[in-house]
Amino acid sequence: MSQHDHDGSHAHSHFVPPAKAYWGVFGGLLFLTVVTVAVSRVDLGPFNMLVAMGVATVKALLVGLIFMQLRWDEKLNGTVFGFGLIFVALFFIFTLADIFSRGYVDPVTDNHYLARDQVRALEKDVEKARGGVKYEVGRPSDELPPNEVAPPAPPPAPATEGAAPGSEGAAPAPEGAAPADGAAPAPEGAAPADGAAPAQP
Amino acid sequence: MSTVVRHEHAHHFESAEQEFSAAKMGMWLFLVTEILLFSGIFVAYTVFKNLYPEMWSEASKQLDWKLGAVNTVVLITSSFTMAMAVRAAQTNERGENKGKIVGLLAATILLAGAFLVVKYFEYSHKLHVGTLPGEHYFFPGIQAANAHIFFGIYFLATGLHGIHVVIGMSILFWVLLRARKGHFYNQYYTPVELGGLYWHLVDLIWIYLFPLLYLV
Amino acid sequence: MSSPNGGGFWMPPQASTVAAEVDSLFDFILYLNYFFFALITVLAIYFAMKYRRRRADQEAAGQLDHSMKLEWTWTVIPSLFLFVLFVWGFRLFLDMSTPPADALEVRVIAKKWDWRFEYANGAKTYGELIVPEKQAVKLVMASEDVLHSFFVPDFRVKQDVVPGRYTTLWFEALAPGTHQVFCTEYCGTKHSGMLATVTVLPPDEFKKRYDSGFEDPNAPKDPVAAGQQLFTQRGCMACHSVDGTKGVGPTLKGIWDAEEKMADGSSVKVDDNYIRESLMDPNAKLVAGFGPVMPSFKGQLDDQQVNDLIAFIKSLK
Amino acid sequence: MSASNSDTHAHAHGGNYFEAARGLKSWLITLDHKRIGVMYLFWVIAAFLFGGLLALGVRLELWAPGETIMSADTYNRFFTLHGLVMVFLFIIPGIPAALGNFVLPLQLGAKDVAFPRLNLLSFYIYVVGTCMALYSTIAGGVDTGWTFYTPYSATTGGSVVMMTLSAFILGFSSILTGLNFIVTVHKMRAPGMSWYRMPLLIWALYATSIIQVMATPVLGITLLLLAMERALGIGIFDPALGGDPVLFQHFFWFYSHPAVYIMILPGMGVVSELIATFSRKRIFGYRSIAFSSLAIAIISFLVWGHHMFVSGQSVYAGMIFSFLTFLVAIPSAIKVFNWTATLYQGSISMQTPMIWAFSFLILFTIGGLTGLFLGTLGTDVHLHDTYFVVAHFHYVMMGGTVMAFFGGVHYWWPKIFGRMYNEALAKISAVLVFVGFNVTFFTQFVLGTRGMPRRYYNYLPEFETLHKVSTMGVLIIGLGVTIMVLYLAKSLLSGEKAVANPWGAKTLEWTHAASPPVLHNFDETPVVEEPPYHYPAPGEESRPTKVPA
Repeated sequence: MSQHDHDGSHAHSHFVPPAKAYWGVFGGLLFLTVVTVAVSRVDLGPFNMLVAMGVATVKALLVGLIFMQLRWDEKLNGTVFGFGLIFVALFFIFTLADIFSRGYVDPVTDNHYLARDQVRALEKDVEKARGGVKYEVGRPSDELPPNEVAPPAPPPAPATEGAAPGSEGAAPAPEGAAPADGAAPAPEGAAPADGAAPAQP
Repeated sequence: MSTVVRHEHAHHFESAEQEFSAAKMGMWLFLVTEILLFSGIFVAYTVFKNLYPEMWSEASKQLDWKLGAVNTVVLITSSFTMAMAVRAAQTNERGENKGKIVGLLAATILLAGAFLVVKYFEYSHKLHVGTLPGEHYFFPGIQAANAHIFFGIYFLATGLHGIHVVIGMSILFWVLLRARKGHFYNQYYTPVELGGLYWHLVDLIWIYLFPLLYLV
Repeated sequence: MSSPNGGGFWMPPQASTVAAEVDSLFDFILYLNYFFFALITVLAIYFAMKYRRRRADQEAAGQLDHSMKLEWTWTVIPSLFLFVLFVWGFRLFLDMSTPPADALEVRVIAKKWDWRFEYANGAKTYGELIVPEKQAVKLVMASEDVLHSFFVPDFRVKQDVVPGRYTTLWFEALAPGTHQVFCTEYCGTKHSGMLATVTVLPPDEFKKRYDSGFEDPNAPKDPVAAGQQLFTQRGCMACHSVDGTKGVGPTLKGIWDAEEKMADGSSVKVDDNYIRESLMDPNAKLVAGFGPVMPSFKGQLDDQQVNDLIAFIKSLK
Repeated sequence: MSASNSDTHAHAHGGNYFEAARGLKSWLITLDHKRIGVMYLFWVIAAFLFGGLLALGVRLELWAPGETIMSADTYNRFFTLHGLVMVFLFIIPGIPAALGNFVLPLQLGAKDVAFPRLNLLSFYIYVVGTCMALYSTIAGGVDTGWTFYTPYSATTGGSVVMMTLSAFILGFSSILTGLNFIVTVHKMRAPGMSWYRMPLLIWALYATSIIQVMATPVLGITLLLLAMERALGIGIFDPALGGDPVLFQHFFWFYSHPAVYIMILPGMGVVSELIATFSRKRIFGYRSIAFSSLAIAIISFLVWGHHMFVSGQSVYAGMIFSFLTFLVAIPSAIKVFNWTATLYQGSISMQTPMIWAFSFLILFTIGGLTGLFLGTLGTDVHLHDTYFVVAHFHYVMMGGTVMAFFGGVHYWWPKIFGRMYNEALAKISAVLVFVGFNVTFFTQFVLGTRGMPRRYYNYLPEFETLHKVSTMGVLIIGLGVTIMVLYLAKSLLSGEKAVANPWGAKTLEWTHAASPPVLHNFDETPVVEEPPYHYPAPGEESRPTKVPA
């Protein structure tokens, strides 16, 4: 912690980086922008996002360390910035920890299924059971049937069309196609299956 | 040879050095709050990109990545001219660099203006085509449901960033006026440096926004 | 509220399998609280009296200002207690959020200010969940508008009902009885009126009523009385009054055959078609001065029930 | 000591900061942290009284089931406004901005905070935010609860957008105060004052400022998103448009849980000062209290999910948050044990500030302990969103922060205004508030465990007697607070003059500054040679404190 000094001297002992450093960073940033665009052309699957973020972080470090003179500055300002990034990371980690672990606990085997892979598996099964009719599970659905999907029994009761007030499709209309056993039906989801845009008010 | 206006440090500081390091730390704390402000949008982006993966890439294709790239280059250049302006102030002994400072600041502000002009074209194109947030969305071209969420986040992110560009321009204009009066020299250049830090942050945020929105 | 057993000064009666363990965990924390509270308060008051400042210039009797041994003990011991709480709490929570495979599934639909229960055989009950005793019941819940929360104090279970997705809750009632259901997530004007009851029946009686689709045996045959029962059961009285006072919706007193002025300036004579249409598509013709907040009852009222309601409205002079 | 020429303050040798400049204009454009602190103090107390009246309205309505004095909608607006006023207008700016602004530079031996202009800007942002909040109350009112949960807040009527923008603006006032304090503590300590010679109030305010700076921006973006939700319908939080309401709860509680530590940490700082001063004893475990403040500040960012155990959050996220919640309970427990240990072998005088400190100690202990029920997953399912939660957070916020705030006001009153108050009346009002508080809120614990849900306008007859008892308690609190306001007002007008160090305290604002202090706080910058709260051990002679005339 910088104890303020008593000499009250007016000289700023700050190191002034050479102009060459700025030109170098400027060139580096332009080059990396080209790299970012080029890499985004190549489809690397999930790695696309990783690489894009990696390149952006390198650019950010260049700007931060040299343009913003963090490298030659008091260590305190760097730690302040670091703390800020730590708290941003906390925000990301815990929120996504919840969003992605919203699978369900399978009653029989008591182990936990992540929502993502289960949704894809279910959609294929239901489509197969329905003879190819496209089926899309609604938004962050919570309860999903366990692995085997019984062919949807003909809806015993008239498919209750619980149309909601206000914008259409708010109510998940409980599909008659609920698999018979204990698990909850795949929710129709708020947006109707046909993916139409929300009704214009 | 224009002279330089001597700077007197404020009464409650012991020395100019203490005043300078306090101002700098204060600025860095403020930059952290800006980053946390934008972090909310980045978390929303990540959540909805993973909830609607197909819609996300489909909607992102509606954005013109070339304009995005141009804007990135514009902002990087303005960040460069800003850094050079700060350097000019730091090495300004008796006012000989004043012209350079004013010129570089003016260049930065002009580049910022160019960024906003490009943004204006992008927005007006979207208004025309219909890729707008929420209830105003009427673009027929996307099959996936809820594409309006992508454009909601797009307009939020670039809109908030745009507002910060405008704020940055007005700060730099104020710094430019003071530079013309010869306030900045190697013993006192705090406003130029703090304006520079703010501007570099605005560029930093765009460096992340560009790949996330345009190239996904 | 017939209560088989359990409950005491703090807790309501224990009416579900999980209630007993929740109460024992609660009691464990309670005794922990009594102990630590007594420790702090007695020590503080004792020190305050023993070391009372008698003379104005009296200095402290000692300046002990740290002791690692003491500080470690009062860090480690509470941490152990806390870890026990965490493990016990989490194990219990896992049981409470994992419905057994053979649970009877009932779908719960919450909407602004009342509950609807739909059973596997398509039977529907309003404001009353009927379940068999000693069998796990799994509620699959969804909301039609805003957040609600299904809370049965006697069963110690609660789960928010989130629109746009399903959340689940399960319990197993110990003995026949009726238990109060509350909505515990703020949902607007009648949040405090959004009540329901859980009726636990012996298995055979439940079977009989379940197969009969829960027709209320002593349902009034006369249309006006049946209409009135529907009027209260389906939550119409939450917004429409019958005594002339203006509520969230227009009053229905003397509305039959009257000319109602619509929001768009036109006026409509209140007759069968207008009431049927307002039930099925409420936003079609809005009465002037009222918002489009009425939920639609399409698919929830069969023709007989609509006629009963109309008969009841006719009787409101 | 020559005031530098570019300084706008009139130089006044010998006169205190009241006499340094006269007239309304000198108050409106003051850059003096003491005047800004005083202005905040009056606004914050006014906000507390307004919030208290709202609470009285809520309790009177709950006197009996059914409609007692207001309709359901009015009741919903009453409890929402009670929440918003108490949280954003009273308890968050309360100790940091009102007492902190006045005391922090004095305790650090500095002439002012690092950025006086930002300090004044922070005050005016607070004023604008307050006016917007009051305007939105008149222009349609808000009935969403102070938590603004979507989709209700996104679809209901009333001026929700205006209220969210006022909370958004009030957030900046909090950020600026936090930013100012962090830089002041780092850069402007008196010579000789190392980090371990700082008073514990400064540690607490420093930890609070970290939370203010790091958490409040997320509240800003959350409220901005909510405003966009209502204005453009972007559908991030509204499930009808494809959003996820639980995501809003994540956003909201990421700020709001650290915010409850913004509320309690300054209170802990004040209590550390009071207990040390009124037992004339070195604080027990100075470093463990200081580090537990920082620990609370950091860990408070990891635990917000315990507000959402039954909200549809996943089982595993619930587990993580429950474990971390117990982690944050430990530093608070350490502090309480240290305060109690400080009383050992002290010379304890039960003057008014100490009575408030004792009621803090007792009530905060209950508040903290009852938090264990809500942190444990098993019991939280039953107790969530019932009156048990209402009682818990009132025990921590009112039993904790408000008691500490009143203790601080009475402790620094002579230093701020240079006048003493009527000790007998002060003791009576403190006891009345303590008794009234317990009558009001202990009954709510019982209501909660028996299943009485929160935010209920109408309730079942079986809960009536407890509600009646709780409402009577509020009247006792009201009486206590009225007496306090009266004798404090009288003390302003005709209280007897206060000496520089009436309590024999060891911190700089008492030992080196007059009551009320001069414009630049100290005649010459104090030099710190001894550790904090360095009361003499038996046999040691006590060092005479150098106090200006």
